[in-house]
Formats: sequence, C-alpha cells, structure tokens
Amino acid sequence: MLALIPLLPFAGFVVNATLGRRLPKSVSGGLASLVMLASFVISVMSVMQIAGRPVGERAIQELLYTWIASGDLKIDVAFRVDTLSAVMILVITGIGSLIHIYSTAYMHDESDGEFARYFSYLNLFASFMLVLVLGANFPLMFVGWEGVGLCSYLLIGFWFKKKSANDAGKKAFVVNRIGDYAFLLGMFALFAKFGTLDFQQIASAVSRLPPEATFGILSVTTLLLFIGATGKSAQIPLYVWLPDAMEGPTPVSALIHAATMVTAGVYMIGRNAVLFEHAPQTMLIVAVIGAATALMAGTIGLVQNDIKRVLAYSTVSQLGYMFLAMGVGAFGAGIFHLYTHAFFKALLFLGSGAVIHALHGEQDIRNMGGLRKELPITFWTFVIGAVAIAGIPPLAGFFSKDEILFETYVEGHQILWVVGMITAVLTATYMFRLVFLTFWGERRQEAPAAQDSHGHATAPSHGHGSSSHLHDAPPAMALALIVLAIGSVAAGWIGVPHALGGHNELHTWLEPAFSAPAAGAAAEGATAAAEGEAAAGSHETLERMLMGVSSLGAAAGIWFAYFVWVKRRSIAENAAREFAPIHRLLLNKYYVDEIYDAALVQPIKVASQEGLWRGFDVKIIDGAVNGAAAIVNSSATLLRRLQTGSVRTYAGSLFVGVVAILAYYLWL
Amino acid sequence: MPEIITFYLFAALTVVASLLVIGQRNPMYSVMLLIVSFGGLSGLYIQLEAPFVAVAQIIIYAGAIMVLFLFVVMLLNAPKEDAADWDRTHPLRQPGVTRWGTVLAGLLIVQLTTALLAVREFNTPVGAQSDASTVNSVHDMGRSIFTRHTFAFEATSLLILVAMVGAVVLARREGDQ
Amino acid sequence: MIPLSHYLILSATLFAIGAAGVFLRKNLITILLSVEIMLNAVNLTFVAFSRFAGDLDGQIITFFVMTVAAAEAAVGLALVIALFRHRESLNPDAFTSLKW
Amino acid sequence: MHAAGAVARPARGDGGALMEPFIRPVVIGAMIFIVFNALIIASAILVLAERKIMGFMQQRYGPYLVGPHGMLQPIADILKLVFKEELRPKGADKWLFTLAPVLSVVTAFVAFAPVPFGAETTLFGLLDEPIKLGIADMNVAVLVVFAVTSMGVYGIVLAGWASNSKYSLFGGLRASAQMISYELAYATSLAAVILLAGSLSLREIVDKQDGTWLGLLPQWYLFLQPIGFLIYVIAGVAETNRAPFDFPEAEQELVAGYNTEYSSVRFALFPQAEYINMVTMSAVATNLYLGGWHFPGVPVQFGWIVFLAKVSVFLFAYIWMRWTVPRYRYDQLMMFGWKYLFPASVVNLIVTAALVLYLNA
Repeated sequence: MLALIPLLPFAGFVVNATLGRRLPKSVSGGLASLVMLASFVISVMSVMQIAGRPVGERAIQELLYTWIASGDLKIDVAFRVDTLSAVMILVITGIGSLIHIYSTAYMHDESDGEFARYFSYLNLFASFMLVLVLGANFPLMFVGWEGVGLCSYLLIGFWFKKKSANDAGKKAFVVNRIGDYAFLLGMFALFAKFGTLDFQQIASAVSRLPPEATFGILSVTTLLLFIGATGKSAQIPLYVWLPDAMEGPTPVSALIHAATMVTAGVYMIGRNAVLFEHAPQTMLIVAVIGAATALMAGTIGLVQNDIKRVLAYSTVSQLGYMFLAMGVGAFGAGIFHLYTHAFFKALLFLGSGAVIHALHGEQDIRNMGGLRKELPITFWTFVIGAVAIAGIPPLAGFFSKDEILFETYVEGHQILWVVGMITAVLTATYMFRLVFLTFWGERRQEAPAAQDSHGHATAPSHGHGSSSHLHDAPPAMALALIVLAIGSVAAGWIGVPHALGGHNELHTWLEPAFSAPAAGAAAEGATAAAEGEAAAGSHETLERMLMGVSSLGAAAGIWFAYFVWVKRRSIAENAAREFAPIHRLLLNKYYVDEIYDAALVQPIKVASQEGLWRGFDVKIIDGAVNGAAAIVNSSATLLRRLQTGSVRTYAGSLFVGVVAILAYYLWL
Repeated sequence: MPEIITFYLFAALTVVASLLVIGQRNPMYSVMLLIVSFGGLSGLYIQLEAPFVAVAQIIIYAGAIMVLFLFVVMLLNAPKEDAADWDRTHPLRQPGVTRWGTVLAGLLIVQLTTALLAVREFNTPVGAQSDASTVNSVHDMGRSIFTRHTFAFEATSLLILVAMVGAVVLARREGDQ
Repeated sequence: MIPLSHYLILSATLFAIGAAGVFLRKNLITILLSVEIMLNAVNLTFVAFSRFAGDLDGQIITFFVMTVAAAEAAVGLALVIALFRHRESLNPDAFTSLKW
Repeated sequence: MHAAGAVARPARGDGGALMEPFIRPVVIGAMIFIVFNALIIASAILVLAERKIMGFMQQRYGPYLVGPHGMLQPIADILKLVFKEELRPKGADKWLFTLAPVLSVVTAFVAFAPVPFGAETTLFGLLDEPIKLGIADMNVAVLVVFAVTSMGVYGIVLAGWASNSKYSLFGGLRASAQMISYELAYATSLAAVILLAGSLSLREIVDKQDGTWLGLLPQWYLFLQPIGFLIYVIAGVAETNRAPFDFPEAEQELVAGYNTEYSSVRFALFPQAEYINMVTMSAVATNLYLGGWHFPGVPVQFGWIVFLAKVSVFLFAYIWMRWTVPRYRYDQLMMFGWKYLFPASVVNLIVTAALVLYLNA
C-alpha cells in the first residue's frame, strides 16, 4: 500500500506525458490533481495506522523487491513510514495537491500540450519527492534526490523559449550536481564504514559508537552529506541557484522551491539524526552555516524588488533557521519549522502568484501598490502568511521559530541566538515591506515593467491594460489560498510548548524517529520525551522571556516597515542614498554570483577549453585513436603479405606449426 | 608367420598405391589407385580384427566417396595437369623455399621416428578380441556410439546436413534455380 | 603378432605421402585425394590403437572420421566444380585472388 | 575382394574319420568349382531364357534354330563373340579399357562368394562333420556382399570413361550417379532385416526364418518387411542396371551406353557380369526375405533345390519386368530414388527399429 503513494503520481505522470497533448486541460489537470489527492488520502490512512500503535513501533516498512545485490552490498527497494516521514508525506501530498489545484487555474493560459507537460512534470516531481522521503535506505533516497533535482530543472526551465529560464535551470542543475557529488561520497564513506546503507541499520550501528570528540570519519561523512544538503536546500555556499529558480512558474516555486524539495536536506539530516548527533563538529558547522545563511539571505531580502525574489530569499533564510535547529540538535524543532514553513511559504508564494496573475506577469513591487481593495482574498491570505512568517503569536511561525530560538539558547549558542533574533526582526521587516509596497498606497507605474520576465503567462485572454479593473484569484486559486491560510494559522497549534500550557505533541511524536532503533526504543523515546519535558519545565520562565523578546522584535520589525514604507517613503530613498555602497552590495546580493563566476566558472571554462579540449582531447585522445588506427594499418600492410592466396603456402605454414608442436612435446 | 607376410603384403600394396596416387598426372588413375590402397587398408583392418571397419571402409570410401570423385573427374573431364607451370608458379619450387621444405621434412621424420621409438612397450594387445565376437563388437560399437559419443554423433549428423546443403548450393549453376 | 609400432610407422608413411601430395600436386582433385590418404593414415592409427588398447573407441572414431571425410569430399568436389566453371582450370594457383 | 578372401573362414572339423582330412579340401574345392561354373552357365542360360521369355511374351518363338528349340543358342552366341575382332577405339585408355570389363565380372563373381545356398550337409554321410553349403561363410556376409556389389559400379564407370566416347561417358556418368543413389535405399532396407535378425551373417538370418506361424505361413521376413522387400527389389533392379532402370545402356538415347565401344570377349564380359549380378541379387533377396533354403515341409537336405526354385522365380520376375515395364526418364529415376525410395526406406528402418526395441523390451 505504501508503494501506491509514490506510484499514483507516477501513473499520472505517465498518462500525462504520453497522451497528455491529446487530452483537454480539464482532464489532464483534473487527473493530476486527482492522483495527488488519492495519494494524500492513502498517506493519511497509513499515518493513522501507525498513529494507532504504541510509541515504540510507530513504523511500517514495506519491502518491494531487492534492487541491487552484489557482494555484501544489498539494497532493497523498501518504503518506510515512521513518525518523521509521516509528517513529510502529509506535507508533500497535502500541500502538493493544493498546489496542483491552484495550478489548474494559474496555468490555464497555456496550450493543451504545455499544460499537460507541466502537470506531468509536477506529478513526476511529487512521486520522486515521495520516494525520497519514503525510501528506507540511502540509494533509494538518492533516487528521489536526483529525481526531484531533475524535475526542478525541468520546471525551472519550463518556459524553455526564454533564455533566462534555461540558464536558471542549468544553474540549478549544476549547483545541485556539486552537492550530489558530495552526497555520493558521503554514501560511499558510510558503506565503507558500516557496510550497509539502510537508515535503521546505520543508526543502530552508530548508536553503539561514542560521539566523536575529534574530527573523524563520522564527521567527514556527515559533513559530506551536509554539503549535499546545502546543495539541495540552498545553504551557503550553494544557495545561489534558488533565487534564479524563480524563473519557473510561481506554483512550482511554491511547491518545489519553498515547501518541499528544498527541505529535503533538512529531512535528510533529521532522518540521520543519530548519525549527526555522533559528529558534534559537523553539528556546529551545520548550525553556524544555517545561522549565517539565515542572516545573509534576510539582509538581501530587505532590498530586493522582485516579489518572488524577496520570497525566495526569505525561503533561504527560513531554511537557514531549520539548519540552525538541526545544528543545535533540536531536530524536532527543525522539522516543526519545516512543517509550518511549508504552509505559510506556500501560501505567500501562491499569493504572490495571484498578484502576478492579476497583473499579467508584473513582478516588480515598485510597480504595484494599492492592491488591497482590488484583490481582497489575495490580500488577506497574504497578510496572514506574512504575520505567520513574522512569528506573531498565535500563528504557526511563532511556535516553530521560537522553539528553534529557545533550543538554540538552551544549547548554549548565545551568539547564534542573537543572529537568529536579528534574522527574525529582518524577516518581519522585509515581509511587511513587501506587504506594504504591494497592497498599500496606490498603483505606481514608473519603474520599468518586467513584462518579458513572465512572457508566457501574459495571456491573450486578458486583453485589457493593467490599469483597468483587476479581478481577484479565480475559485481554484482562492480555494488553495484559503486552505493554506487556515493552515498557516492553525498548523502551529500541535506544537504548543509547555511554557504556554501546551504539550508539544509533535515533539513527542517525532521523538522516536531521532533515536536509534535499539531494543526498547519505545522506552528510550519515552524517556527522551520525558527528559525533554523536564528540561522544558525547568526553563519555562526563560522560554517565556525569550518568546516575549522575539515577539516584540517581530512587532518592532513590522512597525519599522510600516513607518518606513508607508508613513515616510522618503526615509527609504534617503537611506538608500546615504548608505549607497551597502545598498548596492545588498542589491547585488553581495556579488556572490560574480565572485563565483570569477573564482570558479571562468577558470573551469578556460581549463576545460584550453586544457581538456584543445590539449587533452585533441592531442592525447584523438592522437591515441588515430595512432591506434595507424598502427593497425601499418601492421595490416605487413600481415597482408602472409596472405598469398596460394594454398600451398598456407599448408606450408601449417606444416611448420606441426613440426614446432611436435618438437615442443618431444624435446622441450 | 603368415600374418607377417599378409601385413607386409597389404602394407606394401597400400604404400605403393598411395605413392602412385600422388606420382600420377592423370586424376583418373589416381582415383583408381587410391581405391586399391583403400583395399590394402581394409585388409590391414581385418588383420587388426576390425572387420566391420574394413567393410565400412570398402563400402563408404571405395563404394561411395571414390565414386563421387570419379564422377567429378568424368564430369569435368579433368585435364591432365601440365608439367610446364610446375616449375614456374609453385611457391615451394623456388630454391629457398624448397630448401626450407626439405629441412622441415627432415625434422618431421626425425621427430616421428623418435616418437615411434617410444612406443616399444606396446607390442602385445590388451584383451585381444576374437573375430567370433565381431557381431557383439558391432553391438557394443552401436551402443557406445549412441550413449557415450552421442554428442559427437549428433554433431556429425549436423555436419553432414550442412555439407549436403553446401554442396547443393555450391554446385548449382548460377541462374538456374 | 605385429607390433604396434609397425602400424604406426606405416600410417606415418601414408600421412607423409598424403602431405607430400598436398604440397606437390597441382590438381585440385589430386590434392583432395591426398587429403583422403592422410585421413586414412589417421584411421589406421586409430584402429591399431583400439586393437592394442583393447577397446572399441578407436574404431568408433574411425567412423566419425569417415563421415567427416564424406562431407569433406562432397563440399570439396562441389567447390572444385564451381571453381572449374569460373576458370577452366584445376590448378590451385589459378585461384589466388579471393574473389572475382 | 581381399575383404572376401580375408574374412573367409571355412568351417574346419577335427576329422573323426581317417579319410576325412583328404576329402574335406576336395569337397570344398569341388564346391567352389561347381559354383563358379554354375554362375557362368547360369548367365548363358539366362541369355537364352531372356530371349525365349521375350519371345513368349511377344508371341513368337524366339531363338529356335540352334539345337532343339534353340537350346544351344547361347553356345553359338559365345562362339560368335569370342571369334569377333578385338577393337579398341583410338584415344581410349589402354589399361582401363581392358580393366573395366574384368573388374565388373570379377566383382560379380566375388559378390556371390559369401552367399550361402544351402543348409549344412554331410553329403549323405560322406563326411562325419557336416559342411556348410556356401563358398565363404562369414559373420559380416551381408556387408561383404553389399561392399563387393558396390565395387561393381567401377567396371561400368571405367568402361564409360576409358572408351573415350560421348555415349560411353554419359553411360558411365549415369551408372555412377544411379548406383550411388540407389545404394542408399538398398542398404537401408538391408539394415531393417539385419535389425530383425540381429545378425550380419546371411546364414544366421536364413536360419532365423525357419519354421512357420500357425503352421501354415512360413516365418519369412517378406511378411515382416513387405515395404522393405519392395524397396530392396526395386533398388536391386536399379543396382543391376536392369530395365526399367537400364539407363547406362539406354539404346534409344545412348547407342549402347558404356559398352558402345566394346566388342568380342571384352564386350561379352559385361552382360555376363550383369546376369551374375542378377543371380547374386536374387540369391541375397531369397536369403534375406524368402527364408533361403527353408520351406515348410521340405526336408533341409533338399534345401538347395528350394533355394534354386526361389532364385529362379526372382530371375523370371527380372526378365518379365524388363519386357513389360517401359524405361523411365533419367530425372524421374533420380527423383524417384531420392524423394520416394530413400525416405520410404528410412521410415521403414525407423519403424522397424522402434518395433524391435519395443518387442524386445
């Protein structure tokens, strides 16, 4: 039955990919959404199934067949639902189906063939993502890992007629390739160390080892895996592909580049929590990198003008939060934030999509404003999302973010906590900058319109100019927006901390997934949860205090944004003029792309052109080939003399052979 | 004593006939002489108490294969080979080649003699079978052909089939179907 | 009883004669005949060995050899006919080119 | 020939009576002498018989002048042939031209050697150790007969080639092809009988056919191998180049085939060889299929008479066939031999083998 969860979307992909162009939009889109819903239902059922069990054995593992068996390497195609992957599949299928529904309206202007292609990609992505989270061992996870990479490439470059889209797709693919390389190395290292690639076996094997005090094999392995994660989840230094990925259709950005795929790295770390816990060095690196990414992305997000880019950078920084949580060992908090973030970030992206849709592809927030009255649904849902991400109680973002910050503080990383706080304030600020610039004030048209950046979606059906009356999100989109808004409000309530009299069910639910599956895992998990609660109990006052601080910070950020971008617009320009270099620096994203280009891309280009192509390939390889041919030719011209065509010559040589063989047997 | 005489009789017959076969310009005579040498051989087979092989030798070789040769010789009305181009184009007639050939032949003879001197101890037969049991021996032969040598047998049958088809294809004149 | 070596020497001689024929003759048919002589020399060896070793395998192999000889003769003569049609000659040196 | 000579193992008794050792060689020599002349005379008689029967069938007298009812006609023929001039065409191959008829007649004679024609007899008590009627009694007799008859083709082929004339050449070619083709069916039908008897010795085969079924039907292989018998007879006719398969000497097409260029004694040898071959073929057929010298109710001492009777029936059938059945066409002959006769005989052999295996098991 577990197999059905990824197989249903795959079936949808097959149908849409093969005879999609002959199907009308309603059929292909409906089919795609339907299979997603079906697999959502199945996921819910299976989660129910494991939820019904005692804490210890909340897991179903389903072996389909043995995929590879060579030597002592044995890899099964086995799917596993435990508490962790349960959360993931719910998020993926649930939000995924919402986004499918949304897309049926959003992509409606495409031709039938394109429409079907889009949905086939989307389904393929969903099935690969599900394989990723359901896979019970590294290779299977890697299949999903690569598959989602492929789909993200295909979907970023969906409008392949547009060069920027193609470039973005290629960039995403190449950057991910770097991470995947490290990931593969990590897998090899694991196999070399433990002789297996099954998550459970690795965890139980690791749990017998002591945590590595110095930088040893475990640290190296985990570090390699983490580099893979940075590639997939857009962390420093491999985050550069994510902002460009916004070239893809907005729902894609919402599903792949905000809600699901980019969280794969976080999930991977959570999946191997035991392994990472035994490598403190790596954990520290993870935490630091996460915090740094969060801060950096936040600062960049502060000045970006493309609505989707702002959201992209906020995604990066939220992912940074998650990695921070993972790094400080608060896996539960990290996954919690992953889960809440999926809701409100998807909501925000879809809202921005609605805006762009309404404005026929206008993405520059300087050209927006005053949409509050014209797009009420979009407006309200968007605001809810913004409040949620800003971390205002009692919305989803608040609980998860504060759990992360609290854990960070408790684990004793005060500096990281400070960074987190600043990022939180920044988050609130740039999010509400976005809100105010988009929805308050009145329409502005001065800035150059970025029409071409979304050329396809500017539909012929919308003939009238952007100045005229705009209509709000069509029902399908509205449905998705509203559901997600409710989610963003309520999603956090399953993780209410004890400080506020909650039980943090999610925490206890996830606990067994992060502990080794040794004998009596149940008891262990229980104790872990218990002592977690105890710890929480001891820190309740502190926690409350921190909450207050961060909430105040968020509120302050919002007020600041209101003050600057609604009351006194001049301040922004003045600030930009005052601190021109900083502004330019931020506007150009710290010139990271340029640096990479200068430091890596150009040298590699030159090396491969001059060295590999002109030097190695032409001279050595071709030379070798031609040389071989020449040798064969010359030797053949020599050998040809042997073939006189005269029978007796052949017989003579045979005769010689006979004499030689006889001589060998008689005298040698 | 008589068997010595018969042996040398048949041996001489065989050898002389064979020598004449290759010393002969006229293929017709060669064929006939070869039949004679086969006759000698089958006599030797009888002396080796393999009468079945002897008769088969006559039936298959002399009776069938040689008739085939004869048939072809008559069909082509084969020309006597002329001595003229013997010396011209024969690759082994060029002096150098000839010298090497003789050297090789000498070597071969030396080797064979040394090899043959090594089988001295083998002079009395193991389990000599009297020809009264020829029929049994035929039985045994058949049995072991169809049991121990099954593969060889099948392979040979396949070979025969292929040869038959090949002969038909080759000998067919181009054009006529 | 005739010692085995007599038979072996005899068959060696026959084989030598056959080989010489293959080398020296200029008539395809004669060459085929020489090949037959060689085959028979081998047969003689087999039979002699089977007699002196006291089992029948030698004779059986002889039959296989005969079959092969028959096949060889059939194909060989067919080839001879085909070749003779192309060049009015049976001289193997007339067929030095691989195709025409 | 050597085959026959070497395999020949005359039965040798230890000689109880004192004159035994002197008589036995005499008896054997006498037997050989009798058989040899019998064959010669048989050919002579057959010539006459052929012409007489032909006449009878064509409702005329046939030879009538020489001797009473032309009985002495064969002698006249022989004299005529002997006193004719020997001529050898120019360009004919001297040796082979002479060798050919000799070879054919010799093989014809030799082929009869291993054929037994009577049960063991003591010549009315003259010998205390019974002697087997038959020149050479050997345990691979069937094969030897077959081998020697298969050698017989050379006579004709060589004759065709040696006399350096188109017609002869064609005759020779035809003979060789025809005989090779029909040898297959011939041998295969033989093999079936050998399977039944489980022996290669003609004498044993014959003795296996002694006795009767249900007291009336003699246990001849004819009744077990009807198809085999038919095939054997047809193939035998072809082997002996008799009508309707007498292509090597088809007078309408090739003047006289392989013996166009022959005359006088050399010529005389060919028909003689042919007749002797007929006799041998009939004798072997009798031994294989008609129970040789066994006939229900006839004491075995007179077996040789029975044998003669059966053989003469065959010979009559030969002649009868010649003067009634028209000659085939050559391609028809080949097609018949390869496409019908040979497959039929193979099937017959397989069925027989299966049955023997099944019934013995």
